Amino acid sequence: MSSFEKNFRRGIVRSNPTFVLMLGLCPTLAVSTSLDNAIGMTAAFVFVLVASNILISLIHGLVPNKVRIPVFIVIIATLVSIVDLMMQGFVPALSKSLGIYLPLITVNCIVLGRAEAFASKHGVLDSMADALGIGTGFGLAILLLSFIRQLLGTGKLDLFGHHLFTIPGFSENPVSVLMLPMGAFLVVGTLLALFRWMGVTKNE
Amino acid sequence: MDNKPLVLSPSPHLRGRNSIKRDMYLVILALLFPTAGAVYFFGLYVLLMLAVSILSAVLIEYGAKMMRRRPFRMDGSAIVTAILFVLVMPPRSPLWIVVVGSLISIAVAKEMFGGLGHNIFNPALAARAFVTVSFAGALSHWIAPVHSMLADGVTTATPLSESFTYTLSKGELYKALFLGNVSGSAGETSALLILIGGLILIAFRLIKWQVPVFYIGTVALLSWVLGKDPLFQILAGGLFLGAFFMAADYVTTPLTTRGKVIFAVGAGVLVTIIRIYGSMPEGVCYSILLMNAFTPLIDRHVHPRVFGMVKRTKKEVA
Amino acid sequence: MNATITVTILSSIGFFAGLMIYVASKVLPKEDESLAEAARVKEFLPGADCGACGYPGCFAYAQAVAHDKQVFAKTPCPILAQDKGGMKKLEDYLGLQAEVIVGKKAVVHCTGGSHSIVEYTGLQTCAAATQLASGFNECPYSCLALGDCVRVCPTGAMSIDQEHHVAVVDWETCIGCGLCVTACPQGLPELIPANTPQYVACNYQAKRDIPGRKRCPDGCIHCHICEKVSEEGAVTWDEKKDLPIFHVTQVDTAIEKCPRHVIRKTVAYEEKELEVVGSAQETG
Amino acid sequence: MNNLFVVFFSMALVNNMILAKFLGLCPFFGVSKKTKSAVSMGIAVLLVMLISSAVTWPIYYYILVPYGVEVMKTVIFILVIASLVQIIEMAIKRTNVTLYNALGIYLPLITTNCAVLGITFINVNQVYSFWEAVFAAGGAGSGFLLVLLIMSGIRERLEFSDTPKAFKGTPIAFITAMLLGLSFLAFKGMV
Amino acid sequence: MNKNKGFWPVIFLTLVVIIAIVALTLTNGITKDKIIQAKKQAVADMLATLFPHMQSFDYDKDSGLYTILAGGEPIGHAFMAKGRGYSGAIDILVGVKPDNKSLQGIKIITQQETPGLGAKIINPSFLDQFKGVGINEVNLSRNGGKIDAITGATISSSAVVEGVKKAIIRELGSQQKGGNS
Amino acid sequence: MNTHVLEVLGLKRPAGVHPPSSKLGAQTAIERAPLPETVTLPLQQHIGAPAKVLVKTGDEVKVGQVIAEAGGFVSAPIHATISGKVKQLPTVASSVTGKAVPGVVIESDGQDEWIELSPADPDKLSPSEIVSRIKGAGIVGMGGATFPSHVKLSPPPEKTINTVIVNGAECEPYITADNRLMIEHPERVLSGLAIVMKALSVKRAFVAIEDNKPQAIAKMREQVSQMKFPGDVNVHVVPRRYPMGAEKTLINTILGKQVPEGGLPMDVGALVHNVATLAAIHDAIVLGKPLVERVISVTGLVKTPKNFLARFGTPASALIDLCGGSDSNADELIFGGPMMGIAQPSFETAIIKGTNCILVKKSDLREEHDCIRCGRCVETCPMGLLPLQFVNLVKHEDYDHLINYHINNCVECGSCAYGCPANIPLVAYIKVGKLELRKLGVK
Ligand SMILES: Cc1cc2nc3c(=O)[nH]c(=O)nc-3n(C[C@H](O)[C@H](O)[C@H](O)COP(=O)(O)O)c2cc1C
Ligand SMILES: Cc1cc2nc3c(=O)[nH]c(=O)nc-3n(C[C@H](O)[C@H](O)[C@H](O)COP(=O)(O)O)c2cc1C
Ligand SMILES: Cc1cc2nc3c(=O)[nH]c(=O)nc-3n(C[C@H](O)[C@H](O)[C@H](O)COP(=O)(O)O)c2cc1C
Ligand SMILES: Cc1cc2nc3c(=O)[nH]c(=O)nc-3n(C[C@H](O)[C@H](O)[C@H](O)CO)c2cc1C
Ligand code: SF4
Ligand code: SF4
Ligand code: SF4
Ligand code: SF4
Ligand code: FES
Repeated sequence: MSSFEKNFRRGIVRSNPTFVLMLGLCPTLAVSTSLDNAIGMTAAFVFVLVASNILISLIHGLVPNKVRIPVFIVIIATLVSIVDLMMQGFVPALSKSLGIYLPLITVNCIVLGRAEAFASKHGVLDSMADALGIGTGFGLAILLLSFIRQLLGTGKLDLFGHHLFTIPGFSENPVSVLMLPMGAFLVVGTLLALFRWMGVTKNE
Repeated sequence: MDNKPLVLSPSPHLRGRNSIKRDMYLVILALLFPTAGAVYFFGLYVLLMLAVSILSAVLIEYGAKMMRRRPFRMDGSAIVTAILFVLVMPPRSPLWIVVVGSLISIAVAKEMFGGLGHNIFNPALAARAFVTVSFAGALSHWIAPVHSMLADGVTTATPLSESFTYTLSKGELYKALFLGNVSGSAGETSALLILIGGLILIAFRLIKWQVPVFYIGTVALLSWVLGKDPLFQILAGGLFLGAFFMAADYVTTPLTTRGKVIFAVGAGVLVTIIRIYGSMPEGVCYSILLMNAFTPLIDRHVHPRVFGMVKRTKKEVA
Repeated sequence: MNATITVTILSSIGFFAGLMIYVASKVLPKEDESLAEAARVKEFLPGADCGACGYPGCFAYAQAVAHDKQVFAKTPCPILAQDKGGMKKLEDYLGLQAEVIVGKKAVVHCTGGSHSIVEYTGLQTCAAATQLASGFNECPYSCLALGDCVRVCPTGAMSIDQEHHVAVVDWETCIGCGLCVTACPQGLPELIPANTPQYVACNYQAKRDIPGRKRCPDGCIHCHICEKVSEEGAVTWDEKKDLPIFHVTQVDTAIEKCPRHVIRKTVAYEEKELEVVGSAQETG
Repeated sequence: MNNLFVVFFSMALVNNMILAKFLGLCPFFGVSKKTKSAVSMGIAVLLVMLISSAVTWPIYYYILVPYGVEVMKTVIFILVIASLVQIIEMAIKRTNVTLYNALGIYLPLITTNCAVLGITFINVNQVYSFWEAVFAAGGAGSGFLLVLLIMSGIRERLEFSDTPKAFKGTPIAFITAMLLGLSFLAFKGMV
Repeated sequence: MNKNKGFWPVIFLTLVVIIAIVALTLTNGITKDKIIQAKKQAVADMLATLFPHMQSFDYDKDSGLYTILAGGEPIGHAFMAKGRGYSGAIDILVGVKPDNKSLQGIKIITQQETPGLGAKIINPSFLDQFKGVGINEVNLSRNGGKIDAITGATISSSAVVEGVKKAIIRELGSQQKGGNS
Repeated sequence: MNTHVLEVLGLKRPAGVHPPSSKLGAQTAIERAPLPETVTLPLQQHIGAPAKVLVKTGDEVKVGQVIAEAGGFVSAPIHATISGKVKQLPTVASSVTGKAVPGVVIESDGQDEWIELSPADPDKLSPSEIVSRIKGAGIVGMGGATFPSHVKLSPPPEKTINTVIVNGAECEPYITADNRLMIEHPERVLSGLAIVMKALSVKRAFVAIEDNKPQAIAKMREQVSQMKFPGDVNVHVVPRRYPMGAEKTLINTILGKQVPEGGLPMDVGALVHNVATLAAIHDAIVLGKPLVERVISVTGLVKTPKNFLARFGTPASALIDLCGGSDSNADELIFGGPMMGIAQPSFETAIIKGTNCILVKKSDLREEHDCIRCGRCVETCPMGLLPLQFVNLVKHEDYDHLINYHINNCVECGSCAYGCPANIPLVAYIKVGKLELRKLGVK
């Protein structure tokens, strides 16, 4: 396996940011109420992660230790702001429903964590692979969550305004608590246990 | 007599007659009173709810134990939870919601935490909170007591709801509230029957009298201070049921009597605040759940007075 | 024009932030170096926190080493000592050579021959059983096989032989940490030098209590034959326990002549000398 | 004065950072295993929130708004917070090692704690005055501390529980968070 | 030069910030108009749900009053209202007929009420009741008005009604006070 | 009565439990057991250093002859309890700790030949002479703890003892030995008390008896009024509640003072002695007899429960046979009462100085469940502890924290385990916890 592939794969299951590393939970849980949000968030997140990983792996040799964190975080914040502005301009509805969680990607532990732990120690290609892998892991997790929450929480499935699916009989009395924060905790907790039970991830 | 190997067991070699089963079946006995009241006031449908609740709770517990490869014991705790869950639900709750409630109470709030004795939150109340938030629409139908001699005096709204109005005199209203002739959750309306059940629990030393007294007392006092009718506040809603049966659950409340008093006072304050300032009409369920969350912290800091420690600490301070 | 002003003002915020960090790093006193060094040393350690080194945990050991490198030279971490590469790395880092000492391994001084005479129904741990009449076997010194030692063993070297009801040590995995020695309420495991070819699998401590010896069909009967048939000094007698002590010399005749066949061979018997590096620390 | 109290109360309980706003979840699940570290983390967050709010408010209203560059707020706020945290960490580390061990090791985590940047955004979005912003930060920080404390108490008790293997540790913490969130619904509508 | 020595870190950080700001300024330049337009479009879409024949609108910043135009003629006014619901603020758009005497209709912009209960305020069955109601008749039926509350969600229903009433007084009863939401 | 009201109101902690008292042999007079054919005497029958053996196999010994001398200050000599020949010096398991200890087996010659006794008039002895005679007689606490009595009677100079409490509570179910002793020999008990009061020049004493022993109370009252004590001696009736007889509880009940944690009764100016110990002190001084026998109840599932005066070293089986044998259901042999007594592995185990009761019973084994946090153990613990926390900590091998919960304050009374609905053997966990804590070197 090439190092690119290895670095890419790691983020999907073995170091899945949500289910294994338990990082970057806030946006994952907060916006996973609909598939639209999940997709929008993933796109923004992957862009920021990949771009910042590339930039940081390029310049890490130059960065003085003392201001390492501020420099990294300014770079990330700039990228986030760019995405934010773009979204506000071109997909305003999505931008509105992501709310403050979009600019908060800045402090998403995964982004800075990868910058610190990986990009600042590896070359450009490996960093990109790592970012893509982690991004995919993040995307899969948030999509899974939003799928479950939307389906059980509303009894139906919509995607960008198109109605996809309704569970007959269920949509009158869906488990609407799943759309609230507590619902996200319940789903994530149960999924975590389920993954461990199935042996996908390890017990503590 | 020498051939048989002797049993070597640790002391004490004498055990009392307490057992988990005995405790739980005594609680069930005490619960028979409010349960009978629920059936009398709200009809046989409540009996159906009870049957579904108990059956599903026991089956779910059995399933959970099998999945966890732990022995299943009919210790009665699931039955207590199931009965209490029905008693705090609207008397015409759909049966499927009752099943979901059992799932949440037994599977989530109890077994996921490790089963009897390990849960942090009161299973019955956790389930109630879950289903009322989730299926608020389906659970907002309250009915008037079917046997009410005073039914035309009160509306079908629950006493604490904003839309509750009555045409009775104050005294008659108190009487209706005390006997249970008002609408409300299945088992919460009759203060009298709950009191009888509660006294049974106290008589068998299953619960401490301090818990209901401080809980109800705090609500009365604080309501009075805040300008509400204290008698109405304690008789309306689920305060009695909560005080005698739920704030006194062993597993989810502090261990020591002093801790229990702190719990009761805290819950009393919370109920009053929620009722007066919050958007919920009733706060008993949430107040107990919140205090459940505080229980580990209370237990950490409130210990019994260790024999022989009184003087020591004083010396150490000096 | 306007853009220039904003850029200037905003970058001055950046400048100011940097300046503050700079000033802070200059004004504040220097941080303690030894902590950082200890953290670096710890990176080399296995991180098992087993305490075999005699310190409460790996970090405590690292602190001691950071303070005085000789600590490592004299008492190298016994777990690290099993790993040549890791050992080398830390030696290089510290720039010294650790002493090569014969390590220790645990043996259990019991054959499991004594039978249970009662129905023990207490807590299923050895410690609890000894709180009631030295356990439940006829021999009050015997292994209770409830596995307190197994539970503490960090490497899984200790296990219970279910057939004989006795704890047994796998020398390949035993790291000589001595945790089992402290854990056993009967005092059966003992750390012996890893090149000892044999040991006595009995702990019956009565002096000349021959009738008492009927309690176990396997145990040492204190007959001193092993001592007599072996060369001078190969077997010494522990007067307190009234049991033989074997040393590095191989005593084949004794093993053969022992009427109870209670002298057991170790791995070192076959391999003559086990090449082990490890701690010379006495534990327990 | 009354309003300040309402802002504080609302931020602490009704709109609790963790249970209602979904901010600061990583440290919430990461640092709530032991009460001692939970309290330290909570206090550290409270302090940083207070200082950041007090510093970012004037920057926003006296620099960003007058020059019409509100879009820069993400970059500038996080720069300020990151630098502040680093300075505080350095100061504690070098002056008081005991305090550092108790509190300082959590400081680097705070830079990436969404709750801190989140509260500065909330201050801006809610158009809070300076003192309101400070009280909001105090409320948010206290609410964070409170929930962290409760959670750590529960998790310490769960250590002794026969929790199913698959649920041990973080999964059961999530389930607990759900039930805690349900309980905190009690404060709904109280502002 | 050692990258960690001396004043260089400060300079470096400043440089990074300058680059960041320049990059952002450029992006802002590209997206600025787009964003303004998107915002305007959003408002227009929102207003169009109440006034299907709308062609354009005017906005008076001081009073917060939208004037809806079709063919240059005002076909109604609209303004925002805010109610305190069961679980937080409810933002409502209120449309009034050109004569300012009766409602064109209302629309819920944001709400966080309980799904299945309070959230029913977004259902047409509740909202349609407001169509054509005189501005003085906005009241729950139990208080003598024309609006029937949703059963089990009195708080949410009255939050909407009270919010609308307050906004009507603010905007139409005495139009001198400006405010926005 | 008054306290009962307070307890019901919850204003006073009703620590302790009320197990059924089952005093089967309460009306059976003390009977002298026939001499056993052999006796097995462990050389450690007391708390403290083991005694050092003085005899060899084959030696001829007489009753009362010292066969092992005290191994230190906190230790006591052991005397031959029958006359005959030393047959073996085996290792025996202590019936208290279970640890293997050296022992002496004596084969009876049937003669019961005593050494020459040296009686004395206590009024003529100085306090130090009294203490050294008590030491020489090998007297240890016979209430169960077997602490050498002479140590208790030699308080360090900075402590003053002003009250002696005679422990006749006998709070454990089944045991009737102290009760019979008080009924049949009140004069020996009170004479012993007078000697102790003289040795310590104490002017105040209480005879504590639980209210379920009206006969003993009457006898002791009568005897107190007959004897002329120089000080103030009172029979104090205490309510029946286990563990009333534990010295800390007793002192608290009578004097209203709590012995500080880790402290001794003398820290509150008190000395507690069991009635049997006092009777033995009387015998040692007035008759000059060393400690070779005691009153012991044999009870439970035996045909006729009885009280014997039996020599130490007598195997339990011999005494049980004298009671007509045990029931075929019986599968548990306990030395001591059912609450604190220790299960023995064999019917051949010999009785020692601290054995006040042989209880034969059917085991009551129950499956252990998880704790349901009912708080009963907390409520009943006389020492104000959190017993369930010990279980949690021991189960999770978190021994360091045990000390924060004051585990060493536990007297292992078993009240907690008695009432536990989850059938948790709390005392077993506590014992393991204390053991592990000792290993960690925490005192
Ligand atoms: C979990 C829960 C959620 C609720 N959500 C709402 C809500 O969103 N809107 C509302 O008006 N009432 C809600 N209620 C009901 C109110 O608390 C209150 O009972 C009701 O508004 C009283 O009005 P009624 O007279 O129509 O019953 C909720 C109750 C519960 C228990
Ligand atoms: C280590 C130890 C030292 C003791 N020292 C004294 C002492 O100096 N004086 C004394 O009067 N009692 C002393 N005692 C005896 C106790 O006060 C107590 O009588 C004895 O432990 C038996 O009491 P119990 O059966 O309630 O446990 C000591 C006990 C122990 C265990
Ligand atoms: C739980 C418990 C119960 C006790 N019950 C009695 C009892 O009923 N009678 C008694 O004489 N001693 C009892 N003791 C022993 C006393 O605490 C104390 O050791 C004894 O009275 C001291 O007297 P001694 O040294 O003469 O034996 C008990 C001890 C404990 C820990
Ligand atoms: C006095 C008493 C009160 C109880 N109260 C409740 C209760 O309020 N809710 C509940 O689910 N179970 C209750 N139980 C049953 C049991 O303790 C409960 O299911 C445990 O919380 C499950 O671990 C009670 C039991 C007793 C003995
Ligand atoms: S515990 Fe004993 S058997 Fe296990 S590694 Fe340590 S010394 Fe060896
Ligand atoms: S060696 Fe010791 S600890 Fe291990 S099982 Fe045997 S008795 Fe128990
Ligand atoms: S903890 Fe100890 S003192 Fe307390 S009741 Fe249990 S055995 Fe008795
Ligand atoms: S008595 Fe038993 S069940 Fe009750 S709290 Fe104590 S240990 Fe737990
Ligand atoms: S993403 Fe919010 S704290 Fe980590």
